Amino acid sequence: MPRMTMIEAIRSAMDVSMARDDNVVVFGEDVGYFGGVFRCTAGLQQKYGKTRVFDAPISELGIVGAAIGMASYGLRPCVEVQFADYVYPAYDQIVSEAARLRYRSNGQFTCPIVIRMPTGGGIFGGQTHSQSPEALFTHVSGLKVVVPSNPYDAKGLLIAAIEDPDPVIFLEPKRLYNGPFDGHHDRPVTAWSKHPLGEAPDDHYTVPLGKAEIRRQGSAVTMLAYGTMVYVAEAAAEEAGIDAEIIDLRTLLPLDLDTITASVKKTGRCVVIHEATLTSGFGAELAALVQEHCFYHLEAPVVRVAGWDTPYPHAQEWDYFPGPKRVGEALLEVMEA
Amino acid sequence: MPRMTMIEAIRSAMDVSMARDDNVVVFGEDVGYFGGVFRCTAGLQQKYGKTRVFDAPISELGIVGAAIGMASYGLRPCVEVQFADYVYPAYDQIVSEAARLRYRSNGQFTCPIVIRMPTGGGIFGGQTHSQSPEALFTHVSGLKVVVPSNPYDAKGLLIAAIEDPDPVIFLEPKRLYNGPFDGHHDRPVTAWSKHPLGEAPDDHYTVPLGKAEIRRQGSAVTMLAYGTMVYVAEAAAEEAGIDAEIIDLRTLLPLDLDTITASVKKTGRCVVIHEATLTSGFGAELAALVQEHCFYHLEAPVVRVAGWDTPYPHAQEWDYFPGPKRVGEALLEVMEA
Amino acid sequence: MAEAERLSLHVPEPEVRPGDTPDFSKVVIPKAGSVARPPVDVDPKEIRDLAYSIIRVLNRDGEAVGPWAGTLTDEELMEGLRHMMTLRAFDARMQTAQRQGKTSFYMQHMGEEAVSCAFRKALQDGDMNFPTYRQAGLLIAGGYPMVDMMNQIYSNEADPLKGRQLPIMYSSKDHGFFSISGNLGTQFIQAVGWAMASAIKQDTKIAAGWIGDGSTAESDFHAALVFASTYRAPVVLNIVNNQWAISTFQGIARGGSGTFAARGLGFGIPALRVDGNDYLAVHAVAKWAVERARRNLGPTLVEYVTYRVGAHSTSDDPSAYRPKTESDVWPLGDPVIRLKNHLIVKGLWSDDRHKQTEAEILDTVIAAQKEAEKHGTLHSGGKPSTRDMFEGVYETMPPHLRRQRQKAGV
Amino acid sequence: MAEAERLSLHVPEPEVRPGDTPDFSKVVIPKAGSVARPPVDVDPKEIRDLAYSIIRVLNRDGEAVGPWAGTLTDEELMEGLRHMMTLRAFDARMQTAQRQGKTSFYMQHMGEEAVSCAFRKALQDGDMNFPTYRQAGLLIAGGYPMVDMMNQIYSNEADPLKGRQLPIMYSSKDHGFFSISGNLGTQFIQAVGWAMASAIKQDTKIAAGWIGDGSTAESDFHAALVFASTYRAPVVLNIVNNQWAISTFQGIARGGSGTFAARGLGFGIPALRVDGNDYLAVHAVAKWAVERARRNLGPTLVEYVTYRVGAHSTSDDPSAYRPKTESDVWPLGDPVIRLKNHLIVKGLWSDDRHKQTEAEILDTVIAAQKEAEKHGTLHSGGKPSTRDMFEGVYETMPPHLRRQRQKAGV
Ligand SMILES: Cc1ncc(C[n+]2csc(CCOP(=O)(O)OP(=O)(O)O)c2C)c(N)n1
Ligand SMILES: Cc1ncc(C[n+]2csc(CCOP(=O)(O)OP(=O)(O)O)c2C)c(N)n1
Ligand SMILES: [Mg+2]
Ligand SMILES: [Mg+2]
Repeated sequence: MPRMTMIEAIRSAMDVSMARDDNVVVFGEDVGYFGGVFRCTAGLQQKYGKTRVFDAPISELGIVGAAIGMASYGLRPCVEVQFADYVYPAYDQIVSEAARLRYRSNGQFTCPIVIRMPTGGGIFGGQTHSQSPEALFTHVSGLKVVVPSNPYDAKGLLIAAIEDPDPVIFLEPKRLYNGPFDGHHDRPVTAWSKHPLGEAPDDHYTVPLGKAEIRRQGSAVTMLAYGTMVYVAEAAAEEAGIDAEIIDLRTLLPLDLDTITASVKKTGRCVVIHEATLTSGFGAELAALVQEHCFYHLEAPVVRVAGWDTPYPHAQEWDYFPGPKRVGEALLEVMEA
Repeated sequence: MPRMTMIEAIRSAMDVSMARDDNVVVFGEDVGYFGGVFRCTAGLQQKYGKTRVFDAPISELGIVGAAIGMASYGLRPCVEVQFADYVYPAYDQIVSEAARLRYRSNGQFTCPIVIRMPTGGGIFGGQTHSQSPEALFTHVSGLKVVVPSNPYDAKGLLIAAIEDPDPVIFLEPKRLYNGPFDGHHDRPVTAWSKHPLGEAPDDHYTVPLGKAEIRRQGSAVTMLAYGTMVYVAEAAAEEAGIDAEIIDLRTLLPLDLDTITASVKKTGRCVVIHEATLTSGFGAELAALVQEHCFYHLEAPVVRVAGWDTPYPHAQEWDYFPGPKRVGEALLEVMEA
Repeated sequence: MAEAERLSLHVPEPEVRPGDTPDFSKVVIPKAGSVARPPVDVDPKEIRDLAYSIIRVLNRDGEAVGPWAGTLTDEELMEGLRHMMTLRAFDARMQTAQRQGKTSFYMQHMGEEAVSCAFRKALQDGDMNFPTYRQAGLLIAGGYPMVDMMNQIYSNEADPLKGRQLPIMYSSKDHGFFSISGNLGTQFIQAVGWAMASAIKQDTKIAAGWIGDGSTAESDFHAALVFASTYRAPVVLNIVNNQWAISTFQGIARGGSGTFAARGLGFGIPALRVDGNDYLAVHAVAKWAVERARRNLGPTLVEYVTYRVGAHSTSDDPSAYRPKTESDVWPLGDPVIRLKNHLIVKGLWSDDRHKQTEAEILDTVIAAQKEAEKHGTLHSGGKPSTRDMFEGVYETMPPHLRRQRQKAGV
Repeated sequence: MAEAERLSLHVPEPEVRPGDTPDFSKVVIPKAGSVARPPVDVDPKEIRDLAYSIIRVLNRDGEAVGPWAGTLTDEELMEGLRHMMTLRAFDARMQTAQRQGKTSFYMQHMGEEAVSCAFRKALQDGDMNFPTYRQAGLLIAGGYPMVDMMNQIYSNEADPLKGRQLPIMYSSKDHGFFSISGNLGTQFIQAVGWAMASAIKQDTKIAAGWIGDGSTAESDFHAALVFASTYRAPVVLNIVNNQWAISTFQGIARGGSGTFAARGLGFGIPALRVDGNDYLAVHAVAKWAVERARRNLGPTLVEYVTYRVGAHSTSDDPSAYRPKTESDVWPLGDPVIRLKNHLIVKGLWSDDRHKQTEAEILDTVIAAQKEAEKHGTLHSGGKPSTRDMFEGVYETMPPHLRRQRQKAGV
């Protein structure tokens, strides 16, 4: 199988989708001629022409609003917001319009759009290039929310998202674009070319939305993670020498609750990990669900490890980032409880 | 003590604040000459002049953005968003600007603004006059989030919010404006003039942000609620004949965790109630915190009763609304667990 | 620093308030027929003045005059009158139904009937409107059954939207009527997106966006103009300036620009103002703009100058913020009476015939209402089900919603 | 339906791309001195043409000509040159520092130095700028210590913003420089709000908003124009049109309007375009707009026509999307060279003196840099503390953050 970085996998997903379906269009800031600031759309305009792949004005509201109109016409827009930190101007269009269109029109109009955006920190991007706003979307009925953690999934999930009949928020952990990252920022990073999940077929396949994946089987504790945190979880478990079961959620909404509860009922312990700010983060929903569904199996409280409740700082990036050390401490905490 | 509806209490809070501090200004859609669609600002323009109380263009972004600029100059704007359902166009200004200004400028510029908005359902307002978006703000570090449940608190909390040095989201449960509402929509409602909490001093006082209030002492189960749901909780507990302790959170961020944990450690059981959609609602944070801090005292899983994960429907309002029946079932569920 | 050199805040105020004598003498109304009609492929630069004038066809004597006259046949004119009368009758019945508690909420069109009724006749089937809540004329003139509108208003068991949406927030794809959002402005950029899609697919259909004077302040308005201008989207962007936004007069949204149409100038988009109470003028301008879009010449911005005669909605009482008799002195008159007079002048109509038609229409509306009420009203009779509440959030119901539906016992 | 009648999407493209010969022959540049200077209390309607022209003072021969000339003394001109040279030297050093890993990110001003340096000199102390990331000239010309700028860029222990904010996102209230947001556009409406506050308090201070050509598409731009127009806020709204928004040419944001200044016309806001590479013209126009604001005559929209010579940021390589030599043929030349030549023509300056000044400035910048590096750079030396990360989210740290800080062990 061909090897791909996550960027190449995402590009390939759009390429495959555009080749199969004339209705797929791609636009966003700098995505046309230049191919996107992270190069995710490089070459697509040349291949599919500038009426299917084009630069948009710097208006996230306009990009999403226009995409909604296009989707209601019958297209399948896959648009890019340059950084997840810049999605807020489009928030009203997403929450009040895209998410509710099918419902309020009783299915007369639908909104099969994908909104791609780089998410997460770890690149010294400061407060405006590091945010993880997933929980601001998981509260919105009518949306789906996807966070891939590797090239194979990224491609398969993105194709599934483009083919999905409903709006999908597709968050791409930018720290993973070129290789898995375990949170040890002071150590060299492996490239995707050296990683088993850096392989993906060139052609069409999907990874279904709504299905988690067990990345590591284990019996001592269940670790729930997604995106970059999957690798941090792996590193923390290994370093702590704990036989953790690591679940990569992949889709946050709708959530694969069965896989989660089966695991926690087995292990009796659970650590939830995300980069976003702790309070009202998606970890809150996970902890609430786990204690509700696995209460009688739990031997310790569900512990959350997350970004602190501050804006994402620049200089203190690695103090903020919930790296293997903090995750490891949480593992010990639940194991000792 | 004078009797006030919640509308009068809110108006009085602004009146008292404007009289004490020249820097308090009030604006929003229809709030000037007309005094607001819910009449919360009626009479203020006449009293304080149209440069301190005025109508704004229909741009929630503009209202909040201008308020931020004014606050950075030194004013204390208290602005109205006509319905919480319409706050999203201002979401970027709130999240990216108001919430982070103090932090990113290291205190050179601050943002003492209050954004008032009617919230919640129960008035057949359909999907655009019924929403409870509090969880979209509790995830944002730098904001405070307040939801009063009665005239006395509304006035004291609003004065405290206006005097607070940081941005406050002030959500006014519109179903409570004229009287407490216990969720029995088919029964007559009492007016505030007949309710003990419908009394409030005419002059200045504050109810501190960040402090919950125990509305009913009890030993069997702790019910966490805010806004309209406080009365639903009371009705449900009474009808189920359960000796519940009912906590009115009043401020969601920062949260009064001490009061909550003390209660749950005492009762060993907890039901969390809100009108907003369940998934990633503020109840998730509450459940996560309670199980984390009271794990060894809990005799049953924390149960959440909330709006379903659909947009707020029109005809099915009372199927959607988490009324005393659903809350009562949850009480039995935790009691029997 | 001397007082004279101190700043002060300017807060615009309407000329009159309750208690004052209504006065529109400052509103400049050009004579009917006096504004030139440029070719549709005109360079927008050449017609900037149209953003500051008012295109009018019907004069005081009820004659159609000038270069914008003549876009409608006699039959079409009579049909137009019937549409406006129907909308007015419909409004009156539904307003009453709301007062009777048969629905939660209603919004009427009184005084603005010409705008949506005439515009619809300039479109073709397949074109798509992105309306606000005050363009039900698009449905009436587009042949959407009144009984379906009522079922939606009543949120009854036959409600095409299953009780999910507020009354009057209609949706009918087949009638070129996009689902109304309760959020102001959002649909304006969506109209542009729809039009871009039509252009991307090299289709022949065009879109129309709708927005109120007050709502032009919303961000979506700007996004719509930016995208429409950049991609030359085949869209007609309509601003219905009915002078009021709930209690707020148009000066608050308009600021110092003189007109709303002028907003288009900064985007190189042709901008026209038209007498919104003149069925013929509305149709002529709509036809011009639609033709521009259809010929791939790009977007047009149209401001309809009209007046909201009624309350904003059933929750509003305008006597609190404007003189009660203000609508009586509105200089552009009443659209129904003006078209009626024109037909009389043309010898096509009479007072008797008008009364008779009024009665016929009322019968039809009442018949539709009876039919609708068989299916229930908001608080009595047939209702959409609780299951309907859980359906349609997604195409396929995800597990968590299925669990919730079970919990709800449905 | 015939092909000819089918729609198609128009997607604007720049005239040239990498590999093509750069060509600005279509850019119309009026002669220096040719644009009239209206009184500041002119009726905005009278000067709509200024939105389509370019106000210029320095001609090809380095002379200051026309009605906009003469707003600066010889000393001020020499000071202006020094400011621009300082900003350029500062940029070069910091760009290199970023390449050396001393910071994460940098953005330079090359080619645009006149805009912010000259504008600052039209303001008074106490006025407030709401800048983007490409107006550091406001700080340099406003006397903010370079070493503080560097400390911020290095996120070191002396960083006035405690390492919390990205490099170059300065903030200095005392220097009339509002905290830069990384989010485009947001500050434009805030500037209007600040100005409204000044008017509400009957103060004498005015505000200036700043935005890039590309960012005018954002919603906040619209909100700013609406509010400024309605409340006649004492604010100068500046659009820096440097032709590019990262890889996107200005035609994508501008659409069919011809100029960005034209956006003001639909709001009745006077809109001026000015040669952004002409220090004298920038100062003259800024002074005019500032005086309007100060005299309570309301907002002015100014478009600075300039060119982004460098990359967008240290993360960007423009050779991927525009001809490498495009900046060489930019018809408005280089602001530093143009002012230098003017001073030489005036007999105030010489090539030698220029070189000498350049060397002096470099010394000063290097000295500041050494001083700053004593306090550390991003990855070595002194750092803001982890405690600093937890402080300042609120005025008083709430309990949950205190718990988190304890958990972090600081
Ligand atoms: C985003 C948003 N903000 C506020 C409102 C509340 N609201 C409903 S109608 C209205 C006035 C609209 O005025 P205008 O655009 O002139 O339309 P008109 O009602 O006059 O037809 C307001 C403020 C809303 N529905 N959506
Ligand atoms: C809301 C938002 N969207 C996108 C970005 C990413 N971004 C940073 S700079 C830039 C281009 C801005 O261009 P322009 O406004 O012309 O300013 P210039 O860089 O040319 O000075 C973009 C798209 C952002 N910072 N904020
Ligand atoms: Mg209106
Ligand atoms: Mg630019």
